[in-house]
Amino acid sequence: MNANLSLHVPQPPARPGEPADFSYLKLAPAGAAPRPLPTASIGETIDLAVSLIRVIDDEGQALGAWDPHLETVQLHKALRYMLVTRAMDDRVRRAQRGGQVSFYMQSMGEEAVSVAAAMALRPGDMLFPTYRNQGLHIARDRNPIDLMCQCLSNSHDMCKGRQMPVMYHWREGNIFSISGNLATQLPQAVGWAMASAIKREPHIACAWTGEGSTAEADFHHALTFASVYRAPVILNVVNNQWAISTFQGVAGGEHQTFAARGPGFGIPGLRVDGNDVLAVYAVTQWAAERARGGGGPTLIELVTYRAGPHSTSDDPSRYRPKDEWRAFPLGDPIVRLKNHLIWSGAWSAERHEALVKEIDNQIAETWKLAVSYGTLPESPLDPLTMFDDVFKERTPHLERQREQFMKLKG
Amino acid sequence: MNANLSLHVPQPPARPGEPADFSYLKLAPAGAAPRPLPTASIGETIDLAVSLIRVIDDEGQALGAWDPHLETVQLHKALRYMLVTRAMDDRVRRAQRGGQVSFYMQSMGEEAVSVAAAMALRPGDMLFPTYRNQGLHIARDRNPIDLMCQCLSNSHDMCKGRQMPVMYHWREGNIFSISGNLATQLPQAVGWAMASAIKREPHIACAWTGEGSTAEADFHHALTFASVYRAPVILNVVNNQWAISTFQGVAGGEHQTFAARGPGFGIPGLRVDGNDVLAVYAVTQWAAERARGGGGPTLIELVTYRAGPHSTSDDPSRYRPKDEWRAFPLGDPIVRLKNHLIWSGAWSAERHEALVKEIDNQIAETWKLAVSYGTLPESPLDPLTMFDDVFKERTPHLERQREQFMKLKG
Amino acid sequence: MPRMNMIQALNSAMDIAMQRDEGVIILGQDVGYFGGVFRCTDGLQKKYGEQRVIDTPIAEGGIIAAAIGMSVNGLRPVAEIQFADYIYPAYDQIVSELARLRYRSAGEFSAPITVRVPSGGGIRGGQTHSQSPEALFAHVCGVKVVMPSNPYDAKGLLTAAIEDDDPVIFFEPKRLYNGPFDADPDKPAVAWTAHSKGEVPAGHYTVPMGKAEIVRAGSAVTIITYGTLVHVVQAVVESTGIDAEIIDVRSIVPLDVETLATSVCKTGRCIVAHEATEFAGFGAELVATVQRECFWQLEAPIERVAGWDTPYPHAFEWEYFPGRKRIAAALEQVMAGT
Amino acid sequence: MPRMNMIQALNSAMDIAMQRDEGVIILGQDVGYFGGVFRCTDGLQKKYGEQRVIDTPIAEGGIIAAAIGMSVNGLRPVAEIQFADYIYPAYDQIVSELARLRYRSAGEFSAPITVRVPSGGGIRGGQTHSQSPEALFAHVCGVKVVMPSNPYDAKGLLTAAIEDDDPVIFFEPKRLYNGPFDADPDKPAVAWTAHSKGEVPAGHYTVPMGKAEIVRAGSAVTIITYGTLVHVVQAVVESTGIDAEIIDVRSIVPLDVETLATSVCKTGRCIVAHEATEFAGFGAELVATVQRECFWQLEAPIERVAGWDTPYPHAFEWEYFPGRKRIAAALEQVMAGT
Ligand SMILES: Cc1ncc(C[n+]2csc(CCOP(=O)(O)OP(=O)(O)O)c2C)c(N)n1
Ligand SMILES: Cc1ncc(C[n+]2csc(CCOP(=O)(O)OP(=O)(O)O)c2C)c(N)n1
Ligand SMILES: [Mg+2]
Ligand SMILES: [Mg+2]
Repeated sequence: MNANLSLHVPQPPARPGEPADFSYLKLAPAGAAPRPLPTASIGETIDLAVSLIRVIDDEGQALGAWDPHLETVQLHKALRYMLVTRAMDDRVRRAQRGGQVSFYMQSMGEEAVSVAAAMALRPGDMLFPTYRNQGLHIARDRNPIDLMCQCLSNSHDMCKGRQMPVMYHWREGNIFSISGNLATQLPQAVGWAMASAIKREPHIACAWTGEGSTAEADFHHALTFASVYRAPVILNVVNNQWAISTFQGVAGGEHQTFAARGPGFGIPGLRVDGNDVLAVYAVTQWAAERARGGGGPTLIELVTYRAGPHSTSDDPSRYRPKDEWRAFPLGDPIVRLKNHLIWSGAWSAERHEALVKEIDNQIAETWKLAVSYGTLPESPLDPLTMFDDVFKERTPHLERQREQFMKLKG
Repeated sequence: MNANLSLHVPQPPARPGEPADFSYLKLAPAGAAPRPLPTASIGETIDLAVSLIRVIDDEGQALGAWDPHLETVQLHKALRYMLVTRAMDDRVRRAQRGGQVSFYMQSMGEEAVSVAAAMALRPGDMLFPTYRNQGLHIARDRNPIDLMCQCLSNSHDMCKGRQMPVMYHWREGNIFSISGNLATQLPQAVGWAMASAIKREPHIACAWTGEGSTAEADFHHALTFASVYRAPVILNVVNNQWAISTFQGVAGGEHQTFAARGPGFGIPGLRVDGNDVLAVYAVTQWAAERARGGGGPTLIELVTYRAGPHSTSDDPSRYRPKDEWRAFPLGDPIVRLKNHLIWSGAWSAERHEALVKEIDNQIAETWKLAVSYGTLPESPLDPLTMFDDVFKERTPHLERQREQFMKLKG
Repeated sequence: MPRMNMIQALNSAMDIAMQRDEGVIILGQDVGYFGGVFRCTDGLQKKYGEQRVIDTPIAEGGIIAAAIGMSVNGLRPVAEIQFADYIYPAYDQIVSELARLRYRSAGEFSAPITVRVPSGGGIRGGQTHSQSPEALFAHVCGVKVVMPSNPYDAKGLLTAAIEDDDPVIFFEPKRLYNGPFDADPDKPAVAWTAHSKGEVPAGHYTVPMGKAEIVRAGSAVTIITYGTLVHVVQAVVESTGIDAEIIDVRSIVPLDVETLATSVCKTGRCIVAHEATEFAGFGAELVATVQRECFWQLEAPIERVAGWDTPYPHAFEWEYFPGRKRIAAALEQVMAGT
Repeated sequence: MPRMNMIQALNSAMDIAMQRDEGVIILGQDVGYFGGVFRCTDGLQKKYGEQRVIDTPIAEGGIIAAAIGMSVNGLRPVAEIQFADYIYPAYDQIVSELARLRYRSAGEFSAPITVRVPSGGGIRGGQTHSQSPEALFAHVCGVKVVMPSNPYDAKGLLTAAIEDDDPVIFFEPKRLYNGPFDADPDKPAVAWTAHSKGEVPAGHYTVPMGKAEIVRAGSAVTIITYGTLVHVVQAVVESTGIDAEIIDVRSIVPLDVETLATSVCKTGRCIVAHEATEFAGFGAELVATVQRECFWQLEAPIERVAGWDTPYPHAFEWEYFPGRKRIAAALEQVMAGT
């Protein structure tokens, strides 16, 4: 027996019934973090892996070297994208209760992570999302109806009914197909970026994963390959504090930040306020410039909070305090941007209210149209297509099974 | 087209025909590295991940805070263990040419890595070796004949003829079974250590891997689980500069040390002169003390050089300069210890020569005895045992196959 | 006797195993405080503490590797893989390590681990929450593979698996967690309380691995199946009135060839049915074995009914599922002997 | 016509593919400067540069993942896994990603990758350098699986695989790299130069996937096999004088059922032989399919000859290998119809 030893088990700061507590979260004031050049050496970036890059402060002011000085029209756009994302999330989430869709995963509270990054990148850059990045599609101006129809498995479903809701893809918009298997997209993004370098094309790749999923092998492979070949890729870890029921400490966030994994591979790691549109935009821009200039990969940790349940199958009140989100010190990304715009004089509470209403209406209309193409329980899709796309051409074997199926259907 | 981009491909410093060049290898003078307490915070250890802990200098002097001040009898032991390991390696390697064994992997040039670590640990500590750690067995006083007989697949083969040479194990000596699949032992070692903590036992686990193998998923899992549960485990990366034909840069060693992977997980990383018995002993002792005290895991990078071919199937003259080892700035671990002993007055060239001869004779004798138990081409083992140990008891299915086999053999 | 659904039966097996043997520990994603996404480990952390019911990082390979190390250090881990579809990151540790450790060390080391794997479809999970990959483990020598079809067997087999000194991959057809399922998704759900196999002893017992069960005796044809399809096949047999013998394989490795062969040699006709995809699925092994054992008794080719060789499509779940229509059609064909 | 061994034939296929299509690139462990541990990529880095023949870290999962990303970006990667026994760390990327990308994206994305995998035993490689895991891929819908048995097919099939728009797992029986092998390890090695299939066109050609080859026509019995055993079976047939039809499957997915069925329906007897372990191996699928297609013509049970269901033991390689004795015994049994 050794009294010193016992298995150390990471603990969340609070469980249901206890008051929310974010004292574990290392913060930093807006504007405090220095901004090295995108060509900086790893050494010059090392502190950024453990500090927190923030631009918008609690009053809505934009501060410091990381302020990307976006034009107002850009900020209005970002606000709209985030609101559309949230409204769509809310609409489809509710439809799950009604049985029109089987399942849903919302991104509430994390909209800035996707929207600001997409805006900081170029259309030719390839995005490798996880299931909570619907904002990427929205910020690349995809009509939300496309996403809705996928969730509904209806006649306009881009996945032809084959995939669970939210497993979108968009070839034309350069957004990769989402996998149900966590983290697999990260090393694929690195491979995509390697090909870009081999072809000497200016496009870079950008991938996202949840902090919980960094424990998967793919995260390691992504860092290794990105480091070895200095691939033009941005790897984003969305640290929303939770992975289903387990706290980010169980993923390895207790003793070190996730951004800090980068420097261990010679890759800059930037820890950023994920609810701060300006900060997310700025770090993405920095990393993109670095990659495009031949400087290789960047690892970005986005500190945010999963405001909703993990999915419609989840009940977070079983494992965390009900009001945790309200106590989250980095707030709500939409409110943060709204406040910044109001502070800068380019927005008002009234205009905001009007915009919310406009978007709500628009989403309601879009949803109506989407539903008119069918819903999961009454899917108009032809099940015969289930035998397609296993291979480019159906093999004789699949042909036989298809015939068997047709015969049986009568 | 983007002229800035092209795939970065790490280059070894020299290829066949070119002069050896180790200028890439960041060195440090012996005695220079500070030694924080084993209870140190991660921050206090951070520099040790990129510097180089050395004790024995080029003149054989032991210097600095890391000197473990071993008794002479211990040093004599270490020297003997290393010499036995090398002599055995040489004997079995030669036997492969004669066809008595099918294959061999020597540890020449890396003997200190195994021998010093084993000596710094306690008998109850569990070792998870890779295939180049034969020194662990030797330093735990295993009779080399056991290892020889395994290589020979003879009647004394601990593996009953089932395994290729060098895939040893030793339950009684607390040395785990070696896997042909790289790096798998690392997270297993962490699991073993977790169990030790759960049972509140004072034993720790210690594992080894080559630097090339750190690219495997298992390395990541080991670091993650070790970090999350603060497992009492030591993870060793033997950076012998090569993984078959690929230089350590291809494994991710170009932009950062391997020890530096540790701090990214909140795990101390120590980079050590792997050819310096005293330094290896000292860092292992430090890490063991830390683990036993509840301080959790340590990652150790041992800088050494694979002096021989990867295996008997390999021909390194195809991919690296022939004389690279001779140019290796950290020398030969046996010569280093010999010089240190001579410097300290506890050894002489004559005694050394006599010892080498004694061991050579002893190994020759042992080999003779080993061969008398059979060799691979004339293995005395009963092939019927091939159906055993798939499961604890043979299943009816294996029973049937075994009968079929017997019938056919007649 | 208490009545349990399959979740409760599994929970009870683990509870009793932990009570009887301090070395039994549980690890997996969300298995601890939360009690598992299917709630199979509900309450166990509270009862046995965080040192024995361990929430892990999301790394299936790490979970199995850590479990191997733990078992080498004397523990008896029960690892949960959240969905069978997510077992592949652990495949190397299972195939190259878990399955091979005893052999390669000539019996000196072994890893008595149970890997619990919720599997199968019918829950609108789409292609990444519906797979039945048992064939991918059946082909791997060194691991046992079982799949219960009801709460009684689930508890008994899980207890046997945990107590077994060999590694066991334990597939749990999740569509059966809450009740038997006859392949009609529109009918009101049936509960295990209404089923005789929902009677589960509260205490310790085992169902031995390596034994198939004759679920229904019959003389006209043998239907060999396991998992969710056991219930679908029963429904088909009831509705057609054909006097079929239904065998629940239960144990894929080791396989109870004797029970299968005795039955088919008696009936002379055979259907093999499983939910997994057909091509090179475990059904092929069943067919190959049965044709060898009963060739001279067979009066018709053995038919397979299985998942189509496509991923499990979300919207066409019931067109994909090898349901009653397909089983009935195969039955008709085998009875006609064409 | 030039004469090549299998290594040269594979090298030639890659050389020509790289010449014809700038998008073809090679990646894997030791494939670049060194030219591969089996020397299959010898000289290609020198010829096509480091941007197209890439030495990778030792991470099979990373290699396949990177290749997927590359292929999505328009390249056509040929990835080498150093030994089949080391493909498992890449299993998740192959099963969940490579095989499923086209389906899940309804055809918008796909990954036309060829994964070259030296496989099989007979080279004293023990349990981790001898495996034949083709069944573990045959069961995975969405990847094609092939295994040539000679230099001509190797080059033609590899060219077809690289040009194919679907992912292909390409098994190379490494015992055949340097010459055909009739299972007598003590005989002096035979070279491909002495074999008609060692005649390999210097230029571009393909052998289509999905087509089996009748290696020897016969009427008494059909022996279905592939890989190394093709040659062993030929030797047995020659020595016994039985008029067997020998079929080299070549393409495991898609499978050429027609050729198999036509032959067995004609001969009425069948043996399936492969080097992989028997239980739930690909032989089971062959048996299940053939018994379905030729039931009424079969005059004896179909026999399987395969690796024992144990790991490949180092010292007992030739007792393990499904060699001439075992094939001859099965032949005798099938001919006797017992
Ligand atoms: C390989 C794999 N293992 C397990 C799961 C089940 N699963 C789905 S989401 C999830 C939690 C992921 O957490 P995180 O990465 O933090 O992302 P978040 O949901 O917070 O956005 C788990 C365990 C999966 N989808 N894939
Ligand atoms: C999973 C796996 N992939 C590939 C191999 C083949 N292989 C054996 S040793 C080796 C090189 C390992 O290099 P390193 O880790 O640096 O160890 P070293 O040989 O230098 O001691 C490779 C690629 C293997 N054994 N296992
Ligand atoms: Mg999360
Ligand atoms: Mg090495």
